[in-house]
Amino acid sequence: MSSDHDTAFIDLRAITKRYAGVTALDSVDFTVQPGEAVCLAGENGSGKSTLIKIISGVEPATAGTVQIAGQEHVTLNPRISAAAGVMVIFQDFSLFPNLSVAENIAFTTQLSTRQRLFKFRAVRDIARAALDRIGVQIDLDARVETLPVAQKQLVAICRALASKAQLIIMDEPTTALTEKEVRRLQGIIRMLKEEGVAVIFVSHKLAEVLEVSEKVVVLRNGKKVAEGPASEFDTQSLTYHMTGRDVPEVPPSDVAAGAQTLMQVQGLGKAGSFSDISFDLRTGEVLGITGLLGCGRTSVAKALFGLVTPDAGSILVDGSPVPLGDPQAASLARIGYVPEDRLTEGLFLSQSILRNVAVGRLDAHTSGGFLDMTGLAKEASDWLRRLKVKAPDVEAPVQSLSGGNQQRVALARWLSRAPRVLILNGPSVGVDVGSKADIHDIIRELAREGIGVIVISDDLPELLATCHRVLVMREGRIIDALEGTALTEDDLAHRLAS
Amino acid sequence: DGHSKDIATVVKIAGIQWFNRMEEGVKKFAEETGMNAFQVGPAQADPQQQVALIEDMIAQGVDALAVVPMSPEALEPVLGRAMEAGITVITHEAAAQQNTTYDLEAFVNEDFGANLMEQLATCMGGEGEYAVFVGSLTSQTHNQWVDGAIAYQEANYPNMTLVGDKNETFDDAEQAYTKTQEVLRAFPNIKGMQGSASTDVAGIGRAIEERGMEDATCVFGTSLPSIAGQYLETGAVDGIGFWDPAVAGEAMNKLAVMVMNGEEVTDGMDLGLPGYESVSLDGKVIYGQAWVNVDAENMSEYPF
Amino acid sequence: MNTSVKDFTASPEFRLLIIMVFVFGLMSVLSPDRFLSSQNLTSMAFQFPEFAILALAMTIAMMTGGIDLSVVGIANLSAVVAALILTHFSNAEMPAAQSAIWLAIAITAALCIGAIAGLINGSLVAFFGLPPILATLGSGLVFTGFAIAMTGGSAVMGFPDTVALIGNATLAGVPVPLILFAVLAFLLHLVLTRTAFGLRVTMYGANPLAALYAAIDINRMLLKVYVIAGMFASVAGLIIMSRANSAKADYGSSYLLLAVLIAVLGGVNPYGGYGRVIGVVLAVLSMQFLSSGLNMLGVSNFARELIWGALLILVMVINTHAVTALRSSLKPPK
Amino acid sequence: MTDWLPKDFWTRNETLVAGVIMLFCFVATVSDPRFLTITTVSDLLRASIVIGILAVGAMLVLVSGGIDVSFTAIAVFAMYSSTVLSLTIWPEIPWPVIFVISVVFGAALGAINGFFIAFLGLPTLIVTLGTLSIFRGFLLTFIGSQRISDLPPSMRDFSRGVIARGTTEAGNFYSIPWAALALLFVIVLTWFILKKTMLGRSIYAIGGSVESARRIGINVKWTQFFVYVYVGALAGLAGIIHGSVGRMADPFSLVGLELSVIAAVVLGGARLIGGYGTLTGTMLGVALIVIVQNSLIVIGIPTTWQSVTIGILILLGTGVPAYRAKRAAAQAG
Ligand SMILES: Nc1ncnc2c1ncn2[C@@H]1O[C@H](COP(=O)(O)OP(=O)(O)OP(=O)(O)O)[C@@H](O)[C@H]1O
Ligand SMILES: Nc1ncnc2c1ncn2[C@@H]1O[C@H](COP(=O)(O)OP(=O)(O)OP(=O)(O)O)[C@@H](O)[C@H]1O
Ligand SMILES: O[C@@H]1[C@H](O)[C@H](O)CO[C@@H]1O
Ligand SMILES: [Mg+2]
Ligand SMILES: [Mg+2]
Repeated sequence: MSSDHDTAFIDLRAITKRYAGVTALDSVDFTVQPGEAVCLAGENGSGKSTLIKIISGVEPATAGTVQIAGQEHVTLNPRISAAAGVMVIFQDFSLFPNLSVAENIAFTTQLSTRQRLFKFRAVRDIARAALDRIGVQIDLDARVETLPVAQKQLVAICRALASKAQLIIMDEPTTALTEKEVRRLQGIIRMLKEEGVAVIFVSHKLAEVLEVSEKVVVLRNGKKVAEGPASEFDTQSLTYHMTGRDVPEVPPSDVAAGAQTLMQVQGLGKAGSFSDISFDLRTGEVLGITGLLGCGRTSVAKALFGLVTPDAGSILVDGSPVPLGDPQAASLARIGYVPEDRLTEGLFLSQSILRNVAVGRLDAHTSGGFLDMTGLAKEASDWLRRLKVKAPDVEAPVQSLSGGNQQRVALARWLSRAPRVLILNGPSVGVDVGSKADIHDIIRELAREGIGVIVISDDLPELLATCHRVLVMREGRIIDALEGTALTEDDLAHRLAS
Repeated sequence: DGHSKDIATVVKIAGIQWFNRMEEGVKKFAEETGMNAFQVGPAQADPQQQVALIEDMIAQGVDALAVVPMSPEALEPVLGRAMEAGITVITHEAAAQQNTTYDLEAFVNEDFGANLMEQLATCMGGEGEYAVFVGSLTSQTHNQWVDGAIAYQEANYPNMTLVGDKNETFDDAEQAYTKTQEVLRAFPNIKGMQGSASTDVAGIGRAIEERGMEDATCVFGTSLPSIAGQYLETGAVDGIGFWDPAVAGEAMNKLAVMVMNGEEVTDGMDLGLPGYESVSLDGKVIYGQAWVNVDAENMSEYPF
Repeated sequence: MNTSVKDFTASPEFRLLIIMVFVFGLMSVLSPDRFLSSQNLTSMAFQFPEFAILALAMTIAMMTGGIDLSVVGIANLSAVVAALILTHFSNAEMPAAQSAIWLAIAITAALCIGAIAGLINGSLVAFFGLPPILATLGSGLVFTGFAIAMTGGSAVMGFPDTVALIGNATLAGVPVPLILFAVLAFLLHLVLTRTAFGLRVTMYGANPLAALYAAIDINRMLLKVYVIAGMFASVAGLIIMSRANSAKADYGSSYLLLAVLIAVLGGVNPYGGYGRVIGVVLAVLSMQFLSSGLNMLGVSNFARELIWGALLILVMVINTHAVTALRSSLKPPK
Repeated sequence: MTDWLPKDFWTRNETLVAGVIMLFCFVATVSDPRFLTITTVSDLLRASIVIGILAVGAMLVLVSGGIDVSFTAIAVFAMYSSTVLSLTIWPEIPWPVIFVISVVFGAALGAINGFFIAFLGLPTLIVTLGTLSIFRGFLLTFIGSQRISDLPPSMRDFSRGVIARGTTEAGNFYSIPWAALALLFVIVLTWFILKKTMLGRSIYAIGGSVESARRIGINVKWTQFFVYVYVGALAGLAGIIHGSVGRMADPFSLVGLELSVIAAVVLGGARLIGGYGTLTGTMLGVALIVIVQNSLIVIGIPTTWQSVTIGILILLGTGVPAYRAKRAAAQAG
């Protein structure tokens, strides 16, 4: 134990962080050795990001001491922390969309050397060196906004490398990545470790976490509840520590034999994005769509809901065609869509929980031009209750809820419209393990009620836990349809990667 | 102070020398009589802002208003409301005003316009193109001057031609400057310009100086030495005419008190102020009789 | 139990109410005989509706996270069109009934101009994707420009006497402009709080992307928003026209920023998603009491401008600090 | 073949605006050959100086992700109060001293904006809307509301001072005032700050993403503060030039111009969301507005259509890229 502290690059002791009313961290000890990969696990709101903010100097601790590279820091700010070699890759990468790749990579370095003048040549050299180090090629002059997600992440990593990081912290780096990119990332992490760079890795995806980490630290409600070598943990024990209970997943029961065809998608295509997409969906069926980043699955989902206008093909619900490229028409045909990004696409964060649900049912509760406010509120509350949304006050802004509860609110909005087809894009992205299982329960329950559900996800266990059938996409086409016994994790992974 | 009255002088626009000079007259009146006489004006020469100001004065409960309307017609409703509220209204430069107790004019306006034209024509040698400027197409005196001038030119100087419409400047030297540039672009052979608002010749003069056309052009108009002096010096402006706004301001206030005291205004009476020693009365309109013409030679005699 | 009362006392509107009462009280104490005189009270009631209605127009645009910088342009264009109709087709000698018909036609034309202008703004924002601030800045110049082109930049005047009634008459002792304002404010309040459209406007303002994903017909909603703003602006234009007994392309130019200022002071979030008509009304009244009171005290108009600006920033400081306090008492967004 | 052109050359606002300017000049020259003379150029240059300096400031604020509507009030405040100060304490004051005073006043007022925005974190539009009223109200209430035309003589000297003046053989008169050098100076200085200093790059970075900037340790508050102080100083300079050249300290002038200046900047490609904006674009935007304001009459459009024309240009200039972006977004799905 004491030797841990002697050699540690990061040494936090008895860190407590209180926000008005919330104790985000409660006397947490935390060490990271040079070259060590530490996995920080925990449910939503358990304090992971807060811990990172304290290490990186974004927020001060309420109590406790912070030592970086053997030096105690009473006051810390991002600049000091960076100078000491701590680099954070935030979930959103925190890049500058309007600046070039070179500038994005070299900016931090330039800042830390306290340059007053901006040396164009030096900046390019630094950036090129960083890119070379992980062996990727990206146009140095390209504006970052024009890059695809995976490349943005590489730029963020290069930025950390360029500023001679001793510790790279990645806050949920994989939520936007698919299996293949995750593997590449794991490769980079291994390389960094070899070079003596430590890594802290925050993730909800348990399997990938265990694969690269030496040490696992589990937080729950701001307290450290478990710590040990990664080899001593498996998915199940991690889940247990994170939630304080075991969360078993049951696979879905079969689709009823007499189930009718609900939705027919025929030859749907859009130049540059997807083509020749055809499938049927039966009542009570859960259909998965998976594929690598940029394979077109989100575009297809959006097309089904009218957010993207296809150039070819047709969509029929109950045999009648749905006008393409028109979300109102889609929703009239009782297609619902719960988008991937809750915070920007799914919810009205500053608005009340109630309104977030009610907004789907305004017309139904309008008479004589005016809204029946009580009817609207009653219906929305009913749905919140049915989906077990834990909210002290339905008039509170939805941003006050945890991730899992937020996702339920988004679901409630569509369920209150009694959809026939419900499209769920990444239904459990950024949701903690406990809520995730609940959401999977809800999906199975919906199917039993006869709704046709489409789940878009690259979380293979999730697909297995919810889907009757899974379509695999690559380069805008459906390349496989797996069903029944063919539907195993290994098989899916194989099809995806091949 | 039972007999002290609140008298608001509401002018077209605040802060230009013309009305600053008028304010001196108002203040002098206040000092000499002990009345609460003061002057206000909007930031821009804009009938609507003037309406709002008069509304403020009604709300304050003033006893009398002395108004120099930007556009008399626009003020009719609000002046009507003022009179209904028992406020005495005196106007200036608005002979056609309906809702007024008396209107005061410094002189017969058409004659003043002709006088400016006579000087302009002489300077231009009786020939060439000229343009005219007014503060607003709805400012009554400005139109009377310009119309008077044009009529005089047509009758006496057939070789002169008016080019373009009346240029509106809203008593703003900057706008006069812009309008002059337009005139210079559209009519490169222009030789003469006549301004009406006191700020007109300042804007014209600046444009003329920038183009180095001081000697090639003749510029006359209503203004004050304090406004036009620097351009009279260089010859960018050749001559101005005016009546003393301070005296006009004082005269309006004096009239207002007379009316409130129930004194009668009669034809030929002496208001006791220079230029208004023997006014003539035509209906509700009172005329004085004096203007001065000023050029680079004699401008120092009028230190305002 | 009393959450709604508590909510109200914590709301920006409550602070405004306090400010308004305070200003009213202060002015009544400082100049009791004048400020509370009936002359002043009616005068105030005549004065504020024109810009207050523009502030209402601004409010609805701001609720969507937009802004309408063209309201004054629309007001003037509408007024100029109405004025041209009136001066061309009716005259003082005309029988009253006939001139009333022309007045009705002129008013209708003005409202149509407002609606069309709003439709143009809405289309620029909805279909062409222009940021509202630029769309309405540009269109405002165009509307003003048309008014200039139609009039040569001069004031149009020479109306039948009936025109003066809109802005200068009273109905049962209440000034007509005040009645118009009250009606429009109440309508807007109903629309924003009690209709599906109003709720959508708020939700869209809170998060436009989420509104798209919630299958809200955004384009139609935006068109309606700007049409309403445009028509409100026309009403304001007609009142201005009547009170100035003339119409001109650049009347009320000082009202534009004033309208924005009042809306923001009234608690409307300029980034959208929050705003209540009651707040705007309180802001208008505070402004008017303040400005009349200062007028009574003989303070120059320019000082009022100073005080308005200071008030705006003060309220913002208070509101944002309230917001941070509120935020830390809740679980924050990720 | 066109490798030396930036990749997005043909889709940039700068290109569009330059194209419109050339088209305008072409049409104008065809309708009136006198248009393309040094007289016109010197007229236009003169008309661009004050707007140009103000526009550089407005651009900088847009780049930093804010918006400033108070700079006209700052300009007129700095100009008027420095003039009044000079007239009361030292009427024989040399003009460079008045200029410095005005710039310092401007910077001080800018610092007030900066304080509320950078340190109290208030929204820029609201703050500057408020300070627009405050600065102007304070000026008119406490400093003066009279238009002063008997300026300190040195200001008159400045306005009469020319770098070049003369008549070409063809008989075209031209004069290039000293003030043109001020615009040049502002452009060069701003170019240096934006392109060659970390401070300048930080302004772009903040405009691109404040949160990211904060996270990598850019001193966001001081950078923002600097922006408003600098813009205030530019406004002070523009104001005093406006006063000198216009031969009048008019406390009512300039205010009301702010939105047109911002429009010119946006025409030149700066974006309201921050992070984008170039000096070239800004100058082109200013040139376009100034040309339209001054030369519409030459191509046979009456000046009463000026507003309509500028309005349409703004709608096109901002609408075309906006529409293109919207289409691109729809394409990408
Ligand atoms: N700025 C803040 N103000 C108040 N409370 C906060 C703040 N930031 C975090 N919290 C609270 O602190 C607790 C820990 O939050 P934190 O963001 O560290 O969780 P997390 O483990 O990163 O969750 P997630 O997996 O959702 O990212 C939560 O209850 C959160 O609501
Ligand atoms: N074949 C392709 N060629 C070029 N661009 C493509 C192709 N397929 C998809 N894209 C582009 O890649 C981006 C991502 O596409 P899309 O959202 O459909 O992928 P996705 O795999 O569903 O994404 P996610 O992993 O976020 O769910 C889009 O901008 C899309 O236009
Ligand atoms: O317009 C005003 C006066 O009314 C007068 O006509 C002289 O010029 C001023 O500017
Ligand atoms: Mg987190
Ligand atoms: Mg001359």
